[in-house]
Amino acid sequence: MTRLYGSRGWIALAAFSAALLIVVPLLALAVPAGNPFHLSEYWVSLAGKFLCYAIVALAMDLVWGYAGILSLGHGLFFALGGYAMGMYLMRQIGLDGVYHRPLPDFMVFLDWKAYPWYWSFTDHFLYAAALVVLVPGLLAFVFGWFAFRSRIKGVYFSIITQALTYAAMLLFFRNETGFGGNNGFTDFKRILGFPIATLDMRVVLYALSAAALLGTLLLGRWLVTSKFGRVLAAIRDAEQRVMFCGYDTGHYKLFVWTLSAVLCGIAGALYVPQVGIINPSEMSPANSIEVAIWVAVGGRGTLAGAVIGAALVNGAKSFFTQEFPDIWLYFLGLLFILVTLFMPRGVMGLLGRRKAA
Amino acid sequence: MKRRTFVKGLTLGAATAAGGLAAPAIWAKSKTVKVGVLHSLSGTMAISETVLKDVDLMTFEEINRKGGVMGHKIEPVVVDPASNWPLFAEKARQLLTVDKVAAVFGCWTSVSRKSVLPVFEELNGLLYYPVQYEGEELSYNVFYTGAAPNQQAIPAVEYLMSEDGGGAKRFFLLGTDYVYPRTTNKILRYFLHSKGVKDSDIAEVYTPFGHSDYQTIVANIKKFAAGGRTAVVSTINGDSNVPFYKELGNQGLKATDIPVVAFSVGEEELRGVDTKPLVGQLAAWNYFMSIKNPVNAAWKKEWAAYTKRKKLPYADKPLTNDPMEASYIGIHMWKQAVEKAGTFNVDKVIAAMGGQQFKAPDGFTIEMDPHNHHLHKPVYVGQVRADGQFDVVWKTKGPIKAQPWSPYLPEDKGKKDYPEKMTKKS
Amino acid sequence: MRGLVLTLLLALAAFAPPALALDAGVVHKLAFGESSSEKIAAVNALVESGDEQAEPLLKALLAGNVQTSGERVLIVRGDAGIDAVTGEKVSPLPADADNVVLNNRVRGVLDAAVSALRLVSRDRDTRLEAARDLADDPRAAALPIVKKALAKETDAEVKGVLEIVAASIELRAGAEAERLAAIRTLAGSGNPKTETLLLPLVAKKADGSWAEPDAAIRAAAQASLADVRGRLAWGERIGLLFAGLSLGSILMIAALGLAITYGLMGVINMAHGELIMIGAYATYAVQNLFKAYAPAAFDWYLLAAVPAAFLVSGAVGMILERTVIRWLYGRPLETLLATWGISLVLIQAVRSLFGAQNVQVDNPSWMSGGVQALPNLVLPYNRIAIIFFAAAVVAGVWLLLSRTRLGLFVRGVTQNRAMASCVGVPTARVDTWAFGLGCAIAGLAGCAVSQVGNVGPALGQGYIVDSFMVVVLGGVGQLAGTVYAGVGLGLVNKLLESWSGAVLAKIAVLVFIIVFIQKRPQGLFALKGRAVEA
Amino acid sequence: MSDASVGHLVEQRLDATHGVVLYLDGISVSFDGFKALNALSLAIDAGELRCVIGPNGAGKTTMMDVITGKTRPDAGTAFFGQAIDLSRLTEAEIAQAGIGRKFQKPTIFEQHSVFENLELAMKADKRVRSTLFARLDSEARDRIAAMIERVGLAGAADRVAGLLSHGQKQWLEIGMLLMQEPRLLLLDEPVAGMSDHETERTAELFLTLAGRHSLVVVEHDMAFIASIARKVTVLNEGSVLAEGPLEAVQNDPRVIEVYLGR
Repeated sequence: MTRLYGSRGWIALAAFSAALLIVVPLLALAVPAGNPFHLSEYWVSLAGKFLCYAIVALAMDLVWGYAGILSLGHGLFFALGGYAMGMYLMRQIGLDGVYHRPLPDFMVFLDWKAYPWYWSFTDHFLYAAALVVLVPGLLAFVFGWFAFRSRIKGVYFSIITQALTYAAMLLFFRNETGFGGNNGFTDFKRILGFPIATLDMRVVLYALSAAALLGTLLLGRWLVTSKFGRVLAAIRDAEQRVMFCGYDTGHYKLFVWTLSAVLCGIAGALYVPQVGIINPSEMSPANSIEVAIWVAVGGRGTLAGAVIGAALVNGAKSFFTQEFPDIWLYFLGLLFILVTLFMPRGVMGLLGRRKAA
Repeated sequence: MKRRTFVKGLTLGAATAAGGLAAPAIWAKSKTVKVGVLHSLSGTMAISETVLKDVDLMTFEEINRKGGVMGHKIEPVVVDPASNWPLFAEKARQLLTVDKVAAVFGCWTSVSRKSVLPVFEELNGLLYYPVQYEGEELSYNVFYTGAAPNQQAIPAVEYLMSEDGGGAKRFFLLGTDYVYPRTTNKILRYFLHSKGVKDSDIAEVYTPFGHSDYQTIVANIKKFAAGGRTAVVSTINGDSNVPFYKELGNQGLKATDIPVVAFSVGEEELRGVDTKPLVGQLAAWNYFMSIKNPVNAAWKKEWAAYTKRKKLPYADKPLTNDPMEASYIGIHMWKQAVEKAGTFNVDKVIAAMGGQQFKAPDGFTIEMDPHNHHLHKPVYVGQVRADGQFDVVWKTKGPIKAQPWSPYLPEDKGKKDYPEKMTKKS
Repeated sequence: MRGLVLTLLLALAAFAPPALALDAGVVHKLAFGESSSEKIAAVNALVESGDEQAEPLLKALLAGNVQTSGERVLIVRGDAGIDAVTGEKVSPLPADADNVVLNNRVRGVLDAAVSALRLVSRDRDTRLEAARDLADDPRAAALPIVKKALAKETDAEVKGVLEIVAASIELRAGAEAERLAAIRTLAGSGNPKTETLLLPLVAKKADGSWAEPDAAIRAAAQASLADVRGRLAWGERIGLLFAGLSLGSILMIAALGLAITYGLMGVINMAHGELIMIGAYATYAVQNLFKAYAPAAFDWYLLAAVPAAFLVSGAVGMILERTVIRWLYGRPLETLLATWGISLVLIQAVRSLFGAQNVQVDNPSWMSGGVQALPNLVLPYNRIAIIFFAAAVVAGVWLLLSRTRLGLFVRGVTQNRAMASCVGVPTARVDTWAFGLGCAIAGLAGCAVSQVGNVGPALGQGYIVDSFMVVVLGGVGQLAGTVYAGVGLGLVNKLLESWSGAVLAKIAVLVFIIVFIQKRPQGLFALKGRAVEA
Repeated sequence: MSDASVGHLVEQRLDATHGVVLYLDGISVSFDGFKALNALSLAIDAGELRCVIGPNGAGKTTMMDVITGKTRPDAGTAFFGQAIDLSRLTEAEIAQAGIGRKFQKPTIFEQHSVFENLELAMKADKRVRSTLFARLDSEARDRIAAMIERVGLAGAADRVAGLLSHGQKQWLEIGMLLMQEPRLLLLDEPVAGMSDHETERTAELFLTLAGRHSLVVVEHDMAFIASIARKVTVLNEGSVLAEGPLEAVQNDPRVIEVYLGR
């Protein structure tokens, strides 16, 4: 039971990794444009975007599927990671902004003369990278510390996470907050000195996202197959009993909650350079609810399901918004309704692969 | 197991591609050209943008009826970026790389434009942006057919200060908290300073998106107005206007005491408002539906007919407004430019755009500036009528040149009046 | 400008002039004049002429009922017109008839002219209104006519206002005694404008010397200013309270339905906002029916709209319960996902049916405008109406749940489903009805918000988060809690907004909710004890 | 995550020298006015097997809630041994200190296998970090296997616990308690829903446990009580009504009044 996967699992995973890390880059770089097998930048960046979403879905599955904590605020941690990376990318624009000033354009237009304190050092990549992990992590830790200590459970917890992300969204909408207000950050020029808008850079970012996804998948798998994972599942099913067994359930929840937030932050950081914009609408409650829906569609408590769900829902979205721009919401809405009604265990349930936790 | 995940993702991708390519088989008919329409049909911005999508389609139809562009039939590719800014970027990239459209007509909010801008510059695409905006931007790949601040805000405030406008001495700048109101109000503040208005006589207030409770703010306006002849300059974003105006009316603020001039309120925005209490309130645009001239009459007729034919939801009350006119102009100027350049090649078309002229519904033959990618437009100040239309109470002599870089802003000093062509990657 | 008008009025009030036909030239200038000044001159000329024909023409102008056809100037009534010069009837209106457009300046002058005329009107309310208009903008020239009116005035309130007007005029010109008297009178005023009248008297010049040399007057002004400010402050405080109450009642009524579907039945109904929206659209539909078939009764369309909204949303709710929700009982988080899907579908459905634009919902005339509670405080009728409506709905729901059989069943089923079904309660049907009820109440909320906000497909999205906050804060399953939480949040929000601005206020409120839930994880009105953990 | 460790420190300090393992003094608890416990005082000796009976609502379960930290008393003190003030510890710490509890309704981890249920309950360092890297050594496996035997679930080790019969669930839960190696076991209606045979075996088990552990058994099944009882405490309206040997209690008029008078 301590093995991560059975042999078939390993084979599948290997094939999956190969597809992600070798086939796609090859199709994109080696195969000449015009060739039907060539993957254009559009597809690469689209796939990259999906991978980031998949990471968020995994993070969500850890807290919801295993620990039974439904967060309606994961979009916040995702966005925070994105903003941390965005700050670095803004710094990288240097003097190439519209106003050719050392400050980002939005600060120039707010008549700010210098960077506010919380922007300091963000021009160092490593510091920014640290922020990507620390900011969502710390926020989640503090929030979770109080929430779990006062035994907030179930829907109450969900609702206050929603309140949290909603409040953060309003805060970031304010221009005075110093994160570009409604527009957020955009028009990035380069990362680590390399121009950002090139096919090569896209493939690199894509590959990083793929690696991150695989890493998250293995980490998650390791967690849920460990005793820790079994305790989590036990908390989900009978928290009282776990307490009377001598486990401080609060600490377990706090740990997985914080970890999940950090994963979201990393996903956000990979997401921003690929889509080229980060702004407060990422924090809107609706986005966070969608994350939950990805997981539900794929199948809760099965890490693979989260990945499937994210790919499926977002794939459907991209497809419908172009094929049926006027009525695509019907399809999406019905998808959610039907899945919850007829596939309570999501796609994985259909595939009959759901192990008991 | 996981393999399937990805296969799923990719098959969907493939499907999308197929969809893109297959869509009314372009390769079969040779004499067609694809153009993109990039307006939100769902989400918060659908309220404003859906109608632009329809007016675009109508214009394409009209052009096709008259033989298309250089004999090419226009084939619109409509996508829904769903008021989701990253999705705007994704869709723009798709239109340019997958559908290979010759030009894109779209965007409303500044943030959506900012989000697609890098894509258009990277792939050297061509975007026509039909909405009045804050300026402070001038991209080689974009043509701005809406008003720059000096084509809307400044003339309107000058009017308010004039004797006819009520000789306002104090100004309450009220807006939704995003870049357009912020920049506009900033420019206005400098402008008012230049007219000798003191900061103590200027109030600047912002509300969040979708703000719907204006009780406190209207009360504050009253208080502020006690200090002397006051005018309110509203840059409130579309959806919040109804509650604001209802509150104004109900708290008994009359246009004769405290005139409100709005830059984002047109015929469409008033569609949802009971306008009786608003009679006399002001709006500044480059076009009003009520303008009387043959071109406008014909255009309005065409639109009404189109909405009927397509059974559009608003067919019973077909309205035209400024951004619709701007879209209409943009499409026609693109057609003319293509025909002048004799090709759909973006660089050649851009070169040919400068100096294009078009007899517009606003009653003037307006011209695309030879350099700065903006139109020369007339400015009208309209007064709300009980039926939700506007009476023009003031207008400029003729079209005025756009100043994307405001002469009033210190940071714009020394800005060139033509796009600094970005370093295109080979 | 107005000054001139008024002096002329004074003249005409002094000696009744013989009636003569309107001067065609003047009327022509009034209608076709190039500049505003020209038109204003014409207005004055008309007043000067003292012709009783002047008043109807001026009033028609203000109301925008004057049109021109060729050289003729017509006062329009319905589809007929009267030639302003000859007075002959023209019917039907000529095709080329075109409105006479006035800008705000000319309208202002017209206002003053007409209100001055109204100052000597027979109707008391007209006089009061006219007096108030003058109080907003007192001109020296008006003094004589005001004095005249004062002499004749019998009504106390009108008299009071006129005295203020007179005082504020005498304040500027006049001997010390008069000015002191004036200042004292002004102390009684609650008009925001008086503050600005008095301020200059206590202001210092740039060189630090007093603008007002006379110390006595300065002192008096100080005192009066204090009084006036005190009175204004009250207006503001009350206004703030009212605003909070109004917002609170809206939050409360929006959340009430959710308190049933979610609070009692445990369905995390993400489509709640859309049911509010449906209620609003139902109101819109009813309104249009009235416009089309019973324009006379338009003012009372809400009487029909309320039940309509109630039934439509309720029906939709029951259908949803039958088709979707009932399969998800006991799985609250699943209901969240399904209802989210439902909300997407509903939004798109409305968009396809009514279009993406907002639709226009008019307030009935008795609901537009407001009551002048204090000189600087107007309470809008529609908000007052909503407060009462909300209260009524709460009372109704309470009665329904506590007094009726359905209510009994609902409480029974929600407390112990198994037991309830054992004692023969038709749980399935009760669920349907209860859910329908919750949705129907959402419909009522929609009907209410259609009177203050805009009605569009996205309407619901604006309320869903707030509604959940209210229900959770109030304590799930506690209708009373929902009421207190709703009103409480409204008040807190408004109080904060008055000094921190809208955005920060909202943020503060959300943070407050988060912190509060830490202290009282079960909300305001929690059931303590063994039941909770079970 | 420090305070999770308190449990362990506490455990070394557990000092039952005076022979008293649990000491409740003047405990009062009330829910919205209703007094669930009213100045309840009770002492359990080391190794004692105490039966607690009483009509519904007498406060039996609330008493257990207080002892296990689920409910905080409004007044009174609860001591585990001489040194450990239960009112200052969390549920987890109390469990760590050596008090195990079995619920009225059997609560086990339905989604987990029998083996996993026992594994999770087994005495170990239960802090997050150590759980993350926890590995089962053979010795531990043997102990689990032995326990599976002992609670009569041989062969069901990999069965999903949710599929067990009611009686089996009761046994599994008892097994989980024993894996915690507690000093004091609180058992709320342990034989409810058990067959007579199972009940007998439970009685035997309890008798063997008594001595090494202290047991507090709450039951309605008088036959079962009779089969195990040495000392019986009768609760009524939140306080001790009578205490002593079964027959003495049974003949106590007040007890009879409480039971028969209603």
